[in-house]
Amino acid sequence: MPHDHDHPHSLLPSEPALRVKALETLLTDKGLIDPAALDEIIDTYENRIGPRNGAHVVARAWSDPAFKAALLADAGPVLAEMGYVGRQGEHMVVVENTADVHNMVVCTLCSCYPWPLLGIPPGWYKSDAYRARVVREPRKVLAEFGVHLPDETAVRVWDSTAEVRYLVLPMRPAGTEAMDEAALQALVSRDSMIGCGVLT
Amino acid sequence: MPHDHDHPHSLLPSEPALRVKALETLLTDKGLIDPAALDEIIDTYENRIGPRNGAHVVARAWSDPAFKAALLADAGPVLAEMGYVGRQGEHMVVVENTADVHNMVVCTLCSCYPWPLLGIPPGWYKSDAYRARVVREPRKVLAEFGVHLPDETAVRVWDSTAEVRYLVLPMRPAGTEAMDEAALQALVSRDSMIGCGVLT
Amino acid sequence: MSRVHDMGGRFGDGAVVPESEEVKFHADWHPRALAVTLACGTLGLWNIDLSRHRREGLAPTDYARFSYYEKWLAALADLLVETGAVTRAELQSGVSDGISPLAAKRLEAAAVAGVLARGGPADRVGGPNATFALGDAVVVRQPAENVMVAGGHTRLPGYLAGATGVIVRHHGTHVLPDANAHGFGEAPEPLYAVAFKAQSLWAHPEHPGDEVVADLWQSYLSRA
Amino acid sequence: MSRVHDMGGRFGDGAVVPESEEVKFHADWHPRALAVTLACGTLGLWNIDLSRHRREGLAPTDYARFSYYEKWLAALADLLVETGAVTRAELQSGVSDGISPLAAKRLEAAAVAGVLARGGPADRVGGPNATFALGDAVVVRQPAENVMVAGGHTRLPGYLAGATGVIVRHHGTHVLPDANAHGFGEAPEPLYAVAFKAQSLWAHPEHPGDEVVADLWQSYLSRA
Repeated sequence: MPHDHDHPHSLLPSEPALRVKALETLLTDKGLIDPAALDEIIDTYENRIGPRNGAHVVARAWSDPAFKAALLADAGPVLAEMGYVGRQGEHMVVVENTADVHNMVVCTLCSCYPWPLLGIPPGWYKSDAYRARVVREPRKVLAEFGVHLPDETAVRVWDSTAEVRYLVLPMRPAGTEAMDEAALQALVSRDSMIGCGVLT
Repeated sequence: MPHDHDHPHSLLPSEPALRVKALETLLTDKGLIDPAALDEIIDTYENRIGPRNGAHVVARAWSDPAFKAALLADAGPVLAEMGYVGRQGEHMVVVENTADVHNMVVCTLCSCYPWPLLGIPPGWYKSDAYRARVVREPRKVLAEFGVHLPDETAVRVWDSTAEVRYLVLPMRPAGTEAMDEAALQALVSRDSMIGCGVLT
Repeated sequence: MSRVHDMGGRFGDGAVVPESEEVKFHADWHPRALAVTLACGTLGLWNIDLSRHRREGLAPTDYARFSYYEKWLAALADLLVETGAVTRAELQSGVSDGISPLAAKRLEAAAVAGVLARGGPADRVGGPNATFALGDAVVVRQPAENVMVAGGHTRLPGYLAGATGVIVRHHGTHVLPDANAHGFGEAPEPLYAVAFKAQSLWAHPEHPGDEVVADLWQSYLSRA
Repeated sequence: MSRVHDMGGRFGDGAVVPESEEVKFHADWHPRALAVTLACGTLGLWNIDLSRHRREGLAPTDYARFSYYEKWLAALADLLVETGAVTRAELQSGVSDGISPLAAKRLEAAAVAGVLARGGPADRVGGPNATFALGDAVVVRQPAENVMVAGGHTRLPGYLAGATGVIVRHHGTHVLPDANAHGFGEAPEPLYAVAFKAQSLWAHPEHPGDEVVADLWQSYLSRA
C-alpha cells in the first residue's frame, strides 16, 4: 500500500469545501463533468428521491394484501412498476416486521442503502457508531431511537454486504384500520423503514 | 462506553504540551507528584537505561557459553545478577537467532517492550504501521530496515501480549572471533535485539 | 480485521444520534461532492468495487478522521490520477492541461435521470451452479481476506470469519467484488443471504433469538 | 476485532521508518508525559490492566489520531477523575482544591530508583493447574472477547481468534488481565507462549516456515 503522502488526494486543498471546488473546476475545465449535470443529480436527491417513495410502498402494502404478497415474494418487478428503481436499488428485498421478528438494516463495510426508496442515507446511518454497534448490540442502538422491543421479539440485522438493498416493512400501527393509503403514507417514518423506528 | 465528549480528558487543553503542563502543575499542587521525582524518572530513561544494557548482555552471551546457556534457559536470574531488571522487564525471555530461525518482537495491542534492557521503545516500535504489519508481513518490514533474510531462515514473530518481555539474541557477526566483550558490545545495535536488524 | 473500514462489532464508539428526515446534507459542499463523484463514476474508468476499495484503502488515520464525503473525495482524486483522467500536476495546480479525450463520455444533464434510474445491476447469467440450498449450514472463510490479492478488496466482514450460519436466501448470481475490484473480471458467483445466531458471533449477545444476516458469495462459504 | 487498538494484521498502514538509537523522545513534552504517568501509577489507584484498558477505550477516532504519549495523557486524566484523585472542575480550571489525602503516597525522588527496579511482577503462586504441556495443540477462543465483561479488556488479539497453535513455552501462572482490569481480582492462570503457523493466520503468508508466537492465558485456549 502506498503511504498516505503518496496518495494523490493529498495534493488537493485540505479544507473539504475548497477540495470539492478545486476538483469540480478542474474536471469541468477538462470537459469531464458538466456542472448542469451536477445540479440535476443534486436536485434529484434533494427534492425528488427520498423516504416518501418508501412510505408509498409501505402504505400500499398495508392496504393491498396482493401487492404485499408480491412485494415480499419478489420486490424487483413490483418496485419497477412503481418507478422506484435505479442506482443503489438495483436488487431490492423487502423484509417484514412482525411481533416475532424486528428487522434492521446496516452496511458495516461502507454505508449501502436503498437510495431509490429512501434517498440519501442519514448521517447516523453512515456513522462509525451505527456501523460498528448495530450488528452487536441492536437493542442498545434501538433504545437510542427511543425504541424498546418486547422480549418475545427477536432482532434480525441485515448487513448489506453485496449489491442487494433491504427495505423494512414496518408493522402497521393499531387503530389505523380506517385510514386510506394517503393517510397511512404520512405515518411511515424513514427510520421505521431502516428498522430503527417503530410506528405507533 | 461513554461518548468522547464525556471523557474527562477533553477538559484539558487540546495542545499536548499544554496538556501535560496543566496536569503536572495540578498534580504537584495537590501533592500527588513531586517534580523532582519526575526529573529522576526522566534522567533514568534518558541517560541510564538504554540499549547498551542489552548490548552488554548480548556481548557476554557471545563470549561466555555458560552464561549464554543460562540466559537462554532462564533469563530472569541471570539478568537480575547484572542489575538489568525492573519495570517492563519483570519476566524476561531471550530468544536466539540462528541460521534457521530469525526472531522479531512486537506488541500489537499496545507497545510492550523490555525497558530495563533497551530503554524507551523507538518511535517506529510504537507506530501503527509496525504493530499492524509485522505479524503479517515481517519480511516486508525487515526490508524497510534493509534486512533481507535467506529463504532457509524462518521468521518467528513474538507478540508481547502478556507481561513477558522478549529480547532477541542476534547472530554474532563473522570475523569477530578475536574481539573481546567490550568490542563486541559496540557492534550490537538496538534494532538487532528487537529482531529488526542483523549484524554484519 | 482486514482494514479499518471493517468495523462491524467494534467496541468503543459512542451513541447513535437520530436525525430529522429533512436533513439531506450537513454542509454546503456535500451535495457537490456527491454529484462530482457520481458524474465521474459514469465515465467508465472504474467499477463500484474498485471505488469502494480506494475508499477503504485510505490510510487508517485518514479513514478514521475523514467524514463520509471526505472519503469519497479522497478516493475520487486518487482514482482520477490512477486512471490517467487527470495528472498529479493538474490536481496540485488546479489548472487543466486541456480537454480530456474522455470528454465525449461526459454525463450530460439530460442523461442524468436515465443513468440514475438504470443504476448498475450486479446480477449476471452463467457462472458456477449454486451448491447450497435454503436451510444448509455453512462455515465462513477464515481469515476474512481476499484470497486472490494480498490486502485486496473483499465484502466479507471480519466479524463473520469462521462463523457457522444458515442459508436463508439465494439472490441469484452476482459479480464477485474480490475479483472485479482488481481487474480480474466479474467472476460472477451465486450469492446468498446467510443468517448467524448473535450467540455464535459475540461473547455477550443481547438476546438468544437475535440474528445477523449478511450477503455472502459462494466462494466465501463451505459446507458446515 | 474488539477495538481499534487491536490492529495486528491490519492492512493499509504505511512504511515502518527506522530511527537512530540516540532519539529518546520526539518532543519536549514527551519525557514529562512519561514521568507524570509513571509517578501517578505508583499511587496505587489503578493497576496496569486498567490503565491499558483506558488507553484502548479512547474513542476510536482519538485512538487513531493521538500520538503514543497523547493516549497516555488522555487515559491518565480519565483515570485520575474516575478514581477521585482529581475532580473534573480541577481538571478544567487547572486549579487545585487542596492537598490530596493521597499525598502521603506520593513518589519521592529518592524512591524512584527502587520503584523502577522493582517493577510490578505479574507471576503468582497458586491458581489452577496447567492443563497443557509443551507440544500440545490448542485452539484459541472465538470471538476474541472478554467473557466476563462486554467490551472488557482482553489481551487476546483478534487475529488469533479461532486459530490453532502449539504450546511452545509455559511461563508459570500470571495475573489475568481480563479480570484484573475490572475489579474482579487477579484471577491468576497458567500462561503459555503459543506458536501459530503464518499459513494458518493469513491468506497470503510470506513464507511457509514463518510463525507468530503470542502469550495466551489458559482460559483463552481449548484443546485442539
